[in-house]
Formats: sequence, C-alpha cells, structure tokens
Amino acid sequence: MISMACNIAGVSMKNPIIMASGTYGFGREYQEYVAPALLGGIVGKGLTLHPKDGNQGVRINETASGLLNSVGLENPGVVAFLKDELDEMTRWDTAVIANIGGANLEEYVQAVALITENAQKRRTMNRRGVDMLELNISCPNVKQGGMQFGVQTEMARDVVRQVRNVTTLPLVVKLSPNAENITEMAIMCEKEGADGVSLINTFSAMKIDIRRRRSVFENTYAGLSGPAIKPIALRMVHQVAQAVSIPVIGIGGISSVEDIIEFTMAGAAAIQIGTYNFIQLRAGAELVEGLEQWMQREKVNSLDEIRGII
Amino acid sequence: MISMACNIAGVSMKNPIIMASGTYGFGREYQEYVAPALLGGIVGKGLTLHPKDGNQGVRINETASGLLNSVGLENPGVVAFLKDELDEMTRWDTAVIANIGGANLEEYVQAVALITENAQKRRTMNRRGVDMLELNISCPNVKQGGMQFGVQTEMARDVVRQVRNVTTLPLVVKLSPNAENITEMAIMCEKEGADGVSLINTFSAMKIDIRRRRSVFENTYAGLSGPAIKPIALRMVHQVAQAVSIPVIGIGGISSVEDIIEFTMAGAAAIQIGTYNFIQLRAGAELVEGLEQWMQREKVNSLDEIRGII
Amino acid sequence: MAMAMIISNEALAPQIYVMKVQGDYKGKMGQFYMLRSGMSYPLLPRPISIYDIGEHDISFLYRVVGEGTQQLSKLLPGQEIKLEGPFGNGFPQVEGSLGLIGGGMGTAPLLLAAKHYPHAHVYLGFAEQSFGVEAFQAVAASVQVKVGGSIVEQVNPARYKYMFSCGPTPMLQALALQTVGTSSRLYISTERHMACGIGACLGCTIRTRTGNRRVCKEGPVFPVEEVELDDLHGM
Amino acid sequence: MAMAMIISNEALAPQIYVMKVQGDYKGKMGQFYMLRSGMSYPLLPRPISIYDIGEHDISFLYRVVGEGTQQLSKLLPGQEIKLEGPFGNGFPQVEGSLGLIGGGMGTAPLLLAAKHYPHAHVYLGFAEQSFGVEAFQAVAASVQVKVGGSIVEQVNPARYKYMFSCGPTPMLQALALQTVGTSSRLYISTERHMACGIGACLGCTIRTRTGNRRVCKEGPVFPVEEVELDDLHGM
Ligand SMILES: Cc1cc2nc3c(=O)[nH]c(=O)nc-3n(C[C@H](O)[C@H](O)[C@H](O)COP(=O)(O)OP(=O)(O)OC[C@H]3O[C@@H](n4cnc5c(N)ncnc54)[C@H](O)[C@@H]3O)c2cc1C
Ligand SMILES: Cc1cc2nc3c(=O)[nH]c(=O)nc-3n(C[C@H](O)[C@H](O)[C@H](O)COP(=O)(O)OP(=O)(O)OC[C@H]3O[C@@H](n4cnc5c(N)ncnc54)[C@H](O)[C@@H]3O)c2cc1C
Ligand SMILES: Cc1cc2nc3c(=O)[nH]c(=O)nc-3n(C[C@H](O)[C@H](O)[C@H](O)COP(=O)(O)O)c2cc1C
Ligand SMILES: Cc1cc2nc3c(=O)[nH]c(=O)nc-3n(C[C@H](O)[C@H](O)[C@H](O)COP(=O)(O)O)c2cc1C
Ligand code: FES
Ligand code: FES
Repeated sequence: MISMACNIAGVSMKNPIIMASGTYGFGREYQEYVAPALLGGIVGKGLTLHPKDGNQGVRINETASGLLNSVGLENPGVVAFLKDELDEMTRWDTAVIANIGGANLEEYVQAVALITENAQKRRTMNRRGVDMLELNISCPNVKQGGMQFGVQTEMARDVVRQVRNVTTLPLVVKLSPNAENITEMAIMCEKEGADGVSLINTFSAMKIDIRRRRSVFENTYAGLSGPAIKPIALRMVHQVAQAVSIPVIGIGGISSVEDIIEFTMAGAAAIQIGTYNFIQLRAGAELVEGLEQWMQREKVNSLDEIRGII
Repeated sequence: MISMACNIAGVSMKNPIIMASGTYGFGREYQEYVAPALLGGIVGKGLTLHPKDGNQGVRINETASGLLNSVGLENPGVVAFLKDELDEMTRWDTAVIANIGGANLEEYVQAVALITENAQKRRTMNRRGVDMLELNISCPNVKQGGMQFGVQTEMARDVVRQVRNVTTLPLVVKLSPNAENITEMAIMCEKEGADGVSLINTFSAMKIDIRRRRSVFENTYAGLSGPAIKPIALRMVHQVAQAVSIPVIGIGGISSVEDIIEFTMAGAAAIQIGTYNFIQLRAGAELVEGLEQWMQREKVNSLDEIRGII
Repeated sequence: MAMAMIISNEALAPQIYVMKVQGDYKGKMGQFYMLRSGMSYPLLPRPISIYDIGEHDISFLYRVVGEGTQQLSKLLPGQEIKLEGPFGNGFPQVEGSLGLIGGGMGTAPLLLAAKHYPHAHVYLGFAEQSFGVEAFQAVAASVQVKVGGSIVEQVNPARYKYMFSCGPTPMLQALALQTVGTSSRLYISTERHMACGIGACLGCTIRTRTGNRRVCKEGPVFPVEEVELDDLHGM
Repeated sequence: MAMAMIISNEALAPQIYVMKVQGDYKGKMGQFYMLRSGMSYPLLPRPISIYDIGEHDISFLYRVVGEGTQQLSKLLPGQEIKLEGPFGNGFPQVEGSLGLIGGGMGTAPLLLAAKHYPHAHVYLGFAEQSFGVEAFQAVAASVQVKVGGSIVEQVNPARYKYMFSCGPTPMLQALALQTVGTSSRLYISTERHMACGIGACLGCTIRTRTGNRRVCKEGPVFPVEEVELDDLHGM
C-alpha cells in the first residue's frame, strides 16, 4: 500500500506537497482549480504585524526560466488575516501554515504571539487554528527587515530565539539563499528549538531596463525564483539535510514529479511549490496525482524509502 | 566617433568582450569561427601548476536555461601551456589572460611565479607573453583548492596577498557567487593590491539522476552557469562595482548585446562570455558587431557614458 | 492547463495575428485568457484579451512583441495551445450613449463591446497601419479610424454617457484629461505584467484611490477616476 | 549559427524522424552536426550524426528522447533550423572485409559507411521496431535485421578484417567481448553529453588508454581497444 502521508514538525499532512508563501494567496483564488483537500498544506501570503501596501512600480518580470518579483510583502496584516482568512482556510482539510515577516524583532515577536494566542483560544473552542508557523527571515523585497535578518547567523539567532520563546506552535524557519552560510544558519535554527527549516526563498537579483536606463524594479533588486534556481536550491537542501536532524522542507523551482523526487532523495521531508503555480494553474493537483503514480510505478511505498539516499 | 576600446588594469583591449575561462579552450578551436583579433581578450582554460585529468563521469548537464559542468580543471599544467599554447595565443591581436587555479597556496604561488617569469623573459626577447592573470579562487568542481579559497574572505586574503607578492603582471581575482560575502571579498582584493576583480564563477549546484538514485556528477555537486544565473550575477556585479574602485569584469549568463549593456550600466568595465559560446559558436563575432551597432543606434560614443549609471 | 486545438492563426498585418481556438469558451467583453504554447519556455502564460467568441471557438488578436507572443505566432492550425480563463472583470453593463475608443492592440477587447452595444460609436487609432477595422464596421453604427496622430482628438466626451477605452498610456491619459469636466463616465482597461492571472500573487496591482487593486481580478477595467493615472506606466 | 531551411521532417516510426535540410553540406561517415531550432530553449544544440548527404541537402535520423529532439520533431518544411558542423573524426578509410553493426539509433551513422563500402555486411538490431532498413537494403550487399534480442549474436567477428559499430553500450560491450581473440579491428562510435562540439569545453571527454580524449574532436569514433569500456556509461 502506497502512502504519501508525512509528519512535519508534529503536523500530519496527507502528502508532502505544500503551496509556497506568496504564490498561493490564502488559497481562495486557487480553490476553483485545485481542491485544497488534495494538498499537503498551504502556506499563506507572508504576513506582517501591520498591513503593508507592498512595493510600487513593476512587481513581476520574467527572466530565462526564472521569475523576478518585487511584491514587497503586500498583506492585510496579522489581525485581518485571523479575522478574514483563517476561518475559510481551516475549513479545508489541509495544513494551514502562516508565513510571518517583520520589519524588526519586535514586530516578529508580536505577530507570532498574536497567532499563537489565537490558536490557543480557538483550541479551547474546539476550532482549528493555524497549524504551523513559517518564519520568513529571507524576503529580499523589503527595505527593512526580511532578508536582513536572514544573512548573518548571529542576527537570525535573535529572531528565532525570541519567536521560539513566545510560541508553542510548530515553528519552521524559512532560510535565504543569500545567507552567508546556509548550513550554519540551519544548525543555529535547530539549536534554538525550531521544529524544521524550509529553503530556499528567492535570490536577490536584478534586471535593468536599458532603454530607460534604470532598474526595472523601484527597489533596485528583486527576488529570483523558478526553474532557473532549482539546481542551486537542490544543492542547498542536500547540504542542510545532512547537517540537521529536524525536517527540511525543500523549495526552489520545483516543477515536476521528478523534481520532487530529486529533493526527496536530497533529504527533503516535504516540498513547496511556488512559481510553478503560475505556469500551471492546476499544479497542486497535477503533482499530487503524478507523485502517487510515480510511487506506484516505481514500487516505492513510502517516500521514506528514498529520502536522503544521496 | 564610436570607440569600444577599454583599458582593464593597464591592459588595452579593443573592446570589452572577453571569452571566459574554460569555455574557450586556449582559443584554437574557435579560430575557424571567430577571428581572435575581433575580441577584447581570451581567458585560457583554468591552469594548475601540474597537469590535471579532471573529473570522471558525466561532465555536462543541461538545466532550465542553465548548464551544469563538472570538468574539474582538466588542463595540461602551466609548463605545457607556456610551451605549447602561448606562442599561438600571443600571435593573435587580442589580450591573453591566464586563469590560474591551485590545490593549495603553494601551487598558486608557484604557478603565478612561473608565468610571471616567463612573461619577463619573453619581454627581454621582445616577445609578448601573458598580458594578465585571472586568479581563480572560485572553481566549485575540484575537491581541493579552487572554491574553498573563495568562500571566506580571510582565507582568500592569503592567496591574493602571496600571489600579488610574486607577480608584477596585471592581476584580476575571479570571485565566487558562493562566497559568504562577495562585496567584502572584492574590497579585500582591492586592499591587497589586485588590479581588478571578475565575477561570477559558477554556482555550486546539483542534479540527481532519480533512476539510478545517485548524483549525476561523481563529485556530487557541479557548477551552474548560463542565462539562468544572469539576474543574480548582475546584482552581484552591481553591488561589487559600488564597493570598489578597481575595474570589475562582469560574468554570468551574458547572451546578448542587451545583457552586455545591463552589466555595463551596473558598473562592469568589461564582460566575459562563457556558456553562450556553446549556444552560438560565433558568439564573440556576433556580440562585438552587435555592440558596435547598438552604440551607433543609441548614439553612445563610449561605454563610459553609461557605465555604472544605475 | 486546459489544452485546445488551434483552428487558424493568421497575420492580419505585420506582427499582428488573429488566433482562433476550438472549444466552447465563456467570456465577457474586456475579460482575458492566459495563453501559452506547449513549450516550457517562456515560463509564464501571456494575458490576451478575448477578441471574439463564436459558438464553438474563441479568438484572440495579438501583436508579436517578445518571445511569448512570437511563439504563439508560430503555432499552426491543428497544433495545441494551452489556455485558462476567462479572467478579470470586463467592461460594465451600461445604458445610454457609448463611445468605444481603442488604440493599436487596445482595439482588441473592444470588439466584443461593439457587438454587445451596436449603437456605440467606435474610434480606432493606429500608429502606422490599421488592422481589424472591418470587424468593427460589420457590427457598429459608426466607426472612425485614424492612422498616425491621436484618435482622441476626434472624440467629444460630452456626447457620451459612457466611454470604454483601451490603448497606450498616453492615449488613455489624453482621453482622461479631455473627459474632465464632462459628465461622461470613462472606463479604461489597464495592463500589468502578470504571473498567476487569478489574483493570488499580487504581481499585477495598480494603485487606486482606494488602495492597491489587482488588474487580473478587480481589473483590467476600472473607472478612470479610481486609477492613479501616473501609475499607468507602460510595462 | 548557420541557418538553413528544412525540406522535410517526417516520422519513420513512432518517435523516429528523418529531417532533410537544404544546402551544400560537407561531412564524412560517422561525423555529426550540432542542431538546434531557433528557440532559446533548450540552451544547447544537440549532436546528431550525419545520416545521408545529397547534392544539395543533408539528412538526419533522430529519435525523440527529450525536449531538444522533441522540438526538432515539431519543425515543419519551410521553417528554419540552425546547424553547425561537420564535427568529429568519423569512421576510418579501410580496405578489406567489413561488418557494420548498428543498434537502434546507432544505425544512423552507418548508412554513409554502407554507401561508401557497398561490399560491407550490415547488421541492424532494434529493440521493438525496425526503421530505416530499406535505405541500407538499397545500397548494401547483405543486410541482416533483428528486432528484439541481440543482433551481436549474428555477427562473427572472425569474418571481418574491420567492424564499425554504433549503438547502446551493452551492445558495444558484447561486440567487443566477442571480438577479443580475433584479428578483427573494431571501431566504435561513442556518445557523450556535449556543450561546444568543437573540442573547447572538455565536457565530452572519455577515458582512453592514453588519457582523456574528446568525443567531439578525437571521437566520436575510436578503435575499441583505446576506450575504457566501463567508461561507456550511457548518458
Ligand atoms: C489584461 C491584459 C490583456 C491583454 N490583451 C492583449 C491582447 O488582446 N492582444 C495583445 O497583443 N496583447 C495583449 N496584452 C499584452 C500582452 O500580454 C503582452 O504583449 C505580452 O505578454 C508580451 O509577451 P511577450 O513574451 O511577447 O513579450 P516580452 O516583452 O518578451 O515579455 C516579457 C515579459 O513582459 C510581460 N509583458 C510584456 N508586455 C506586457 C504588457 N503590455 N502587459 C503585461 N505584461 C507584459 C510578459 O508577460 C513577460 O512576462 C494584454 C495584457 C493584459 C495585462
Ligand atoms: C556524436 C553523437 C551523435 C549522435 N547522433 C545521433 C543521431 O544520429 N540520432 C539521434 O537520435 N541521436 C543521436 N545522438 C544522441 C542525441 O544527441 C541525444 O539523443 C539528444 O542530445 C537528446 O537531447 P534531448 O534534448 O532530446 O534529450 P534530453 O534527455 O532532454 O537531453 C538532456 C541533455 O542530455 C543530453 N543528452 C541526452 N542524451 C544524450 C546522448 N545520448 N548523448 C549526448 N547527450 C545526450 C542532451 O544534449 C541534453 O544536454 C548523438 C549523440 C552524439 C554524442
Ligand atoms: C510572487 C512571489 C511572492 C512571494 N512572496 C513570499 C512571501 O510573502 N513570503 C515568503 O516567505 N516567500 C515568498 N516568496 C518566495 C516563495 O515562497 C518561494 O520560496 C520561492 O519563490 C522559491 O520557490 P519557487 O522557485 O518554487 O517559486 C514569493 C515568491 C514569489 C514568486
Ligand atoms: C564548461 C565550463 C568550464 C569552466 N572552466 C572554468 C575554469 O577553468 N576556470 C574558471 O575560472 N572558470 C571556469 N568556468 C566558469 C566560466 O568562466 C564562467 O565564470 C561561468 O561559466 C559563468 O559565466 P557564463 O554564465 O557566461 O557561462 C567554466 C565554465 C564552464 C561552463
Ligand atoms: S497576476 Fe497574480 S494577482 Fe494578478
Ligand atoms: S563538447 Fe566541448 S570538448 Fe567536446
């Protein structure tokens, strides 16, 4: 009997296919195309304590097999999320993961505290709340906060430690490929009590509009995602998976069942789909079905059989 | 009057288009397709003190808009290069740049000393020698040396300093995108007396052969190049060009005149073409001609007018 | 993505193509589909307005500007195309006098509106060469065409209770200025680079008086007074 | 890259195509060209052996295995293709009895050899379905075909002063073993992933008794005794 089920940091998922933050909204828009119950989980759009308008100007630009984005964490803020989105999300039979950013340490801590409190309150009322937190210390598209916390290990340590202090929810830290040393960063997260790490967020990157003689993006740099970065993401996941014993969630350019298998063989406990959702609106359904078929064909009953075998 | 001429670290070139190390052999094979005299310069295949056989197994694998290679610095060694290749290369009217790798500090120093000595000897005989050195502290494809020197600034400092001590030749240091802090690395090179920096070398990356359940490459990881990495390379060149005042040579996925203009606007004094040579055998000729046409059309007399304007 | 078969794909003018695709497709005037060929390059599908809808087919009028549209233009009848839609809000249901003002490719989404409102006056402006004019002439009471110069000059907003417009930013801005002080209500169709097309990525937002709005979801059609006109930067 | 026009591009069998390209092309048996469509994806051109050369055309026989060859298979007569070559060394000029042993796609580079040496005996093995056999029958004195199983079993190396072979690694290895102890000289055509195709990148090297050799330059044809057979890993 084939089973795709997995348990990430104490959260059971029916399969390891999770929708990545910022590429799936809060799941509403995709409902019509992919039944949420098919998915392992959905990570919501990156949240901050206060609502954010995001960046001005061009936000999306395609590169060779890659996508540059400079959305800049536009989001309704944690309070509005809890009020307007969470009920809907928790109705679906899929793990609900909240992705949290912040302009400073205080904001991270407050945002996480609010969500944790909310989850506890809901539990007392026998209602589902947020299942898991993904701490985003790796957004390259905001001037303050975001990636600045994710580059140097010692700076990140503070955030992870303080957030860990205020939450009992399963906590995954999302790492940046722009980190000075991503392995060291992951080891730090494990030491500070994170329940898992997810990687990678986007690469800081650039495109110049040569006609107008200025950067395409008002923020000068933007974040690169998509198939272009997959080989680098895979290497990083492999390195990190060998260095820590908490679950590693692989992210970066995943666009096929083969890619999922590669990340799993490199040690990923689950994976996230980002840019591929834009390429194929029904990505989630396609990949869940495809993964099951692959397991059947290859007589792999559980992904544990191939996880980390490289 | 349009002029593409430029001067990099004391070496005059007729244009800023240089062929990147490892993608152009020692120029012989391309002669039939691109007249060497058209080019700003040619960087030879990476040399080590002793001949090297390179890596076993698969050496080349295509990814989404990228190329993974694991050649592993196969080369005839410095002595054979000086004996068998240099005469031919110096006959061409283009800058001759020797790219030097090493398994340890001692090897770098000896290799550079040999080339410098040779250049001096040739000069006394009124013959051209190597015009410039490119110090490769960034090859991800060799187990010993190469990139290990290019990740941490302090480790790289030793190599740059000692090499600088034994050579009077113009010295460019080739930086790795895998460096913990590429800007800091460039600043270090400038302080230690390098005449320029070139960036980027390939990203450490991975591909798994899921059928055979092993890495495609015997060395596990390989180096990613090509259009896929261009947006990241451009960002790094922009960052570095703002931090140092020595010339910056831009490398990474450049495949069109537009790309060359982008790197120039980001601050590059010259650029190198690597993977694009494989896509378009006549890349050098096409780009030199295209760049001149672009300058004519846009009424840009010298690239100085647009260099570093972003 | 949903696969469909191409019935025809022909050049109307240099770099201007009409592609007809087989199938029963829904869609209202001003809505769009996301189109891509079966190749894995380029990455993203391209937003293209619905040009026309038949009983068992849908058509798109598009200009070849880059690799995505170039690839579309090379597809042949019988080959497959992937498309998803319809997306966006489209032009509103209105009553009363109506002007339709299109510039260049911006004429594409107006054909369905012209069919829907046969009494509308149609104004079509082109930079160098007109295309697709006959399709409007076949359905509209009045069609004015201008090649070179500004079609906006020929429009008197005071004559219309409503105006729908789509075209280059300078044209939209000129029309907006001309409308100021009249009681005419102008709706414009906007463009943004898009990734998801369904409102999830926030890649296509435009600034409006009431905050960011998604061109793919709340748009592409907005009442002109909502949009910050200086944010209509060409992409 | 040099552009040329496609004259025809037809399926011989499922996933097996012959493409004929217009132009005066040079090339010897066993040499190859690097082919690509005009798209910017995939990145690298693909090495394909010369199948046949006419007065004003050149042909390639290829199997669709991945995106590169799939793209080639979708090109239509009249469309353009980019190609460079001929590259590599090809099969040697020899005198005396000759066996040509091809497996699957490995039959492609042998057709020119069969034309060059009409007295040669041709052995063609296929896993599931034969293709292109008539072309050999039209020029060769003797053609043996086997579908399923190993064609090598039908070859008696002792009968031939020379043998040229191209095909899957297990076939080449079996043939090499069978040749041991005979005086027959076996030349095999090897395959490697390639980037430059002209000997500059060292991406295609193969281990030989005398060190690394470039398949694109010193190869693809090597005397079997030079090649380390365990390095003939399939790619
Ligand atoms: C709602 C909507 C409806 C449209 N309807 C039509 C139509 O009916 N006919 C038509 O010819 N064109 C239409 N366009 C514009 C069309 O989407 C672009 O011309 C096309 O995406 C260009 O792609 P490319 O790969 O050929 O060009 P490239 O320049 O290579 O594209 C590069 C990138 O820029 C994006 N891009 C380029 N131009 C635009 C643009 N104007 N708007 C949004 N993204 C852009 C592409 O999506 C791609 O990501 C519409 C755009 C929108 C937003
Ligand atoms: C000298 C030479 C002559 C050849 N002649 C023919 C021929 O006449 N007919 C024919 O059908 N095939 C021939 N091949 C094999 C052909 O080059 C591959 O099938 C083709 O490159 C596959 O490309 P793809 O994109 O369809 O497949 P993919 O599997 O998607 O290719 C992925 C990558 O692997 C490389 N690759 C895959 N298979 C091979 C292979 N066997 N050898 C080298 N690189 C490979 C591709 O170049 C590409 O970089 C020849 C190969 C060589 C080296
Ligand atoms: C448009 C867009 C918006 C994103 N927003 C967020 C975000 O809010 N928070 C976050 O942690 N990551 C964000 N990401 C990063 C993705 O979650 C993912 O880590 C990255 O895109 C790499 O995966 P991919 O190559 O599969 O897209 C965003 C990515 C894109 C393309
Ligand atoms: C096949 C191959 C071999 C290479 N060998 C070397 C080398 O010997 N020394 C070196 O410094 N860089 C080497 N490089 C890196 C290139 O010089 C260049 O820095 C890199 O490929 C990025 O540029 P590109 O994207 O234009 O290829 C090699 C790259 C490739 C693809
Ligand atoms: S394109 Fe994604 S929100 Fe509009
Ligand atoms: S393919 Fe580059 S050396 Fe052979």
